[in-house]
Amino acid sequence: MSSLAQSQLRETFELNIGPQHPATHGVLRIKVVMDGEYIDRAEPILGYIHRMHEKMGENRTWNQFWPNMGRLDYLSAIAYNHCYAGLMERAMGIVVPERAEYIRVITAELNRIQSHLLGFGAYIMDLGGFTPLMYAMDEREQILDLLESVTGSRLTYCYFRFGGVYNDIDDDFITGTRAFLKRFRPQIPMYHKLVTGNVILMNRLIGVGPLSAEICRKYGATGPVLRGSGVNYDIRRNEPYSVYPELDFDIPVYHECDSMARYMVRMDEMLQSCRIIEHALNKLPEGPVMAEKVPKALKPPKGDYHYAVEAARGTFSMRTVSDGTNTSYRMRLRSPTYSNVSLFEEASRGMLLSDALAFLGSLDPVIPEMDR
Amino acid sequence: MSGYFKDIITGLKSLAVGLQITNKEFLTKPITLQYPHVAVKMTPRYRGHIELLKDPETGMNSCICCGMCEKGCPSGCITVKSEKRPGVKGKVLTAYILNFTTCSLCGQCVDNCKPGAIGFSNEYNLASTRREDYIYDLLQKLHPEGVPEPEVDPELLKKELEKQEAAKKAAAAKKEPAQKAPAKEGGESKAEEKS
Amino acid sequence: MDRAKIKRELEELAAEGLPAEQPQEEAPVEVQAEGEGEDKAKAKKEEDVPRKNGLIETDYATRGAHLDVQINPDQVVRAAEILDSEGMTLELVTGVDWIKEGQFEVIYDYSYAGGQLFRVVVRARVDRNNPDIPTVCHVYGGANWHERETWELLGINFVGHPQLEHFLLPEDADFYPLRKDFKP
Amino acid sequence: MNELIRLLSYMIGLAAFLGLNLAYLGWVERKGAGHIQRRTGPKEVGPYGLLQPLADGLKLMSKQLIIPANADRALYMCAPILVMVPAVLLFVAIPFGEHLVPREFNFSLIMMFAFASMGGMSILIGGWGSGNKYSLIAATRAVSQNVAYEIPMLITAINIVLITGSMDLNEIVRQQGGYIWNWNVFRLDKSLLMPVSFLVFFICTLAETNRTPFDMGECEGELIAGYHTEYGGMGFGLFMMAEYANLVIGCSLTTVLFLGGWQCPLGLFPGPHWFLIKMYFLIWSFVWIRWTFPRTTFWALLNLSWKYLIPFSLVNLLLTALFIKVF
Repeated sequence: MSSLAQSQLRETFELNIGPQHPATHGVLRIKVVMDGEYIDRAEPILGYIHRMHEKMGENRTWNQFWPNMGRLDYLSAIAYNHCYAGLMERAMGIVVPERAEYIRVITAELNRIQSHLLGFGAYIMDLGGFTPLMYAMDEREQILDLLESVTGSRLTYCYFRFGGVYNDIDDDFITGTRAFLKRFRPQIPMYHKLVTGNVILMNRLIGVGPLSAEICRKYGATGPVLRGSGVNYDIRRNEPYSVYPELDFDIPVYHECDSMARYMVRMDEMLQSCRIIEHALNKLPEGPVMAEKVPKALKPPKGDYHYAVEAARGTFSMRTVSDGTNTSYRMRLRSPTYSNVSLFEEASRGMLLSDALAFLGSLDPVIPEMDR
Repeated sequence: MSGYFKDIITGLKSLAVGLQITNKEFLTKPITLQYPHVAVKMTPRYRGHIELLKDPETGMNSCICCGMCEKGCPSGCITVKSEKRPGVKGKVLTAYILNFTTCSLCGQCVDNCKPGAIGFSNEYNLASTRREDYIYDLLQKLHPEGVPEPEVDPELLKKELEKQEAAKKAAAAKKEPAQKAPAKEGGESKAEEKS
Repeated sequence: MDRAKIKRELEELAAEGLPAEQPQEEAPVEVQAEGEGEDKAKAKKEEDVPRKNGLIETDYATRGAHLDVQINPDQVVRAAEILDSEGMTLELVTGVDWIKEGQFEVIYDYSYAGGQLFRVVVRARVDRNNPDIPTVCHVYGGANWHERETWELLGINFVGHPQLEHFLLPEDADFYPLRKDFKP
Repeated sequence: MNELIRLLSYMIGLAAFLGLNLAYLGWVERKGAGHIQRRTGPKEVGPYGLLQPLADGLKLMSKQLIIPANADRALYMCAPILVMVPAVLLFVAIPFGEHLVPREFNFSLIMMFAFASMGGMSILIGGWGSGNKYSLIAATRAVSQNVAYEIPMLITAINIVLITGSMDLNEIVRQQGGYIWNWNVFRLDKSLLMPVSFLVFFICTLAETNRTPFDMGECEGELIAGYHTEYGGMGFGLFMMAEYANLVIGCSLTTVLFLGGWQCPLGLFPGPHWFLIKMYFLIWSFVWIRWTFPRTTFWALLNLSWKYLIPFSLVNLLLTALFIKVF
């Protein structure tokens, strides 16, 4: 903290960042007490698009809850699909055919690239550079087209089913994905040249928003935020699900703990996702894409179940309490940015306004997922 | 001090690299599609709103009016109206109303449909300023020129009529102890039919 | 992180919280989910009476957690301290309304980010009419928002929480939507 | 009488030049941004979207003027007008060609700087008068930025005065006649650091006109739209137009001081066309820079000024003085 902010002779004022603000990517409101250009206290206020998905889970049958999974984190909906499918398969003991698992992984990783691309573009736009967003959007459109051709929707996917996926992928999708990977790989060095290497951006990101591994642990931060703080934690490796153990990829970890590290983790993850997709496409087995004998009306045995996946922003986990009927007794959705943003209040104390917004952008919040 | 000049030089170099890239992009052709003039072809799996499918053999829908789509819908946006017609096997669909304002395109109805009577349409130009425009009768959409009458099976019709009469007679027989006259009438009609 | 140590300490903690008059009957139960018969017996037992305090080793493959501890509400802070000292992360806090038994269950999910796969569930039951439970905010800063949300949606009062204010719901909300007797 | 006709024709000519520039620089910027970003930019209104500025202007003029309840009415209303005044006034001294100068006088360089500072004041008035915290923060940022960048700019201008021995802009251009190495930017015989000096002046112009990467006044990622957050309709339009007017003036001044104004690089056919070519090239580079770089922070901006620009310009001034004294 600067001596200016610490001085006794200070006059503070309140500034409302949001709910409608270009830097908050949605309807997040941050009540900031400012001391000149320094932040004295910043309190995020949520709930502007709270939809009570958890109550919906109690009132709908297990199958009817599917469309909700696409509407939490609209940017990485497939990972959320994956979590719900995994949760119920764990509860019901359904064995998923291998081909379906590979398709799940391929689509989920495409979705992750897409999410990181938008995160990258929107982050740079927060910092005032508009052009990288458009380049990222260009690549992202390719992914959306691919996913649309297999899932039928562009954003709020409802593609997975208990025991498999809705429909099989075809050769067009496979060749299209390979062509995309070939096209996309050289783009990342271009982004690094245009954006990461830029001296202006480096000044804005390096050393801004330091987050120690300890504060991440205390606040339950996960995903690129945690990996940018030097902790090698990724559900795909640490708590392997689906066919991730059979695929080659590395977990990018940076030890700088600043906004640049978090940004770099996302950039590197895109390349790793490319690797996963390529490997999965090579290993893609033949076979059915739906498990046989999945009951239409699911009634998982009594008890509570937990399942976690690595979504684009961190650990997404679901805990459900079943009472043996066809609806859940209690459905709890643990969304990653909820925990990631909860440390903003503590970490942003004494920061400059522009740094704080750069820091907030590096947490990559998606508001519907926080508010649920 | 050496760091000072190094910073300047690397900084300026990084800026020049960025300018080079944008210049290159400036000289390449734009990739945007001019939407109202050019439109993308939708993929076959695109999920528009649901639609009733035409059975290629009969030219009719194959809905059996079981109401599974209605039950399975998370947001309750489907209403299936059906009635029993004389001489037609099963129920006849009279209206299939989809309230698209609440539909979330999840596909549960399509999953649940045993006869495969519904599927996703490829329509995406659905903008409108009025809410009522989103309440579709899918049966009307399937047959815009007018819903054809289902074929009447004469044998079935005959059987049904017989059944009806039998039921009437049974009902009349029940009432017999109270009123005798109607029973007589019933008896007469039966005799007529037999002759 | 030392799995055995965590297990031992949590077991002791759960045993501590048992009422003194019936020590034999309610000794810490340790059921390993192996056979189907055992599971069924357990399920039946659970159906009849609410679960007693104690530690259960659950099967990760079917439940998604390794240890499942039920303790008294006043012990959750100690449990959090034990798990904190071993480097565990508090992943979420949530509550369940068991309206038939007249109780709320508060669930704490702990995970470990250091490499090993280890998930611990800590649960505590509070009276539905008087739902007070101490906060773990000062141990885990991240519990702040989770507890606030649980208070808001279920009405469980986290004693000592710095800021129990409306968060997701509108500021004038006087209902608890996740309670089972909530009628919109 | 002759003088009156001359004045009138200059007024009309300047107004036309200015109006055309203000309208079509917006178009150039949008089109340029579009092509840089793999898009096409405006294309629907008229051929190549050429009627777009007209449509924009009509839309802005037809909008309702809303004065916020918190605003200081008088200041709020006069700020957009005040910001336009110096922008238009400064064209008086710019030599478009050897004989195409609205008003040639001895201290035109000083006059340029004097009136340019008025822009900062009107931004402050607008930001303060809006009664909005974002506007106020942005206004204070913009003013301190303007002040910080005027120092290296003035010092660099003194260089030119030392080299040419005149404060008359037209005289400065005249002295850069002949071949390209006579332009001030390449006058290595007067000071070895002249190209650096040009760069310093260029960066200062970028900062003075409040453009990305130095648009602290309106950094929309942080402060919504900065000092013109509360302005709508033509109030906003005037701020917008003043930005482009300042852009034209900044580029004209850079052209005059460093790039030889209306002089031809080869010494052939000097005239206004050379001035326009050079000026528009500079303007294009501004657009290019804007759509390539992210925004700096306010502190990095002041650091740049005090740690890099001012020392360099001071060293350059000393060097020039030394060269002039020795050779």
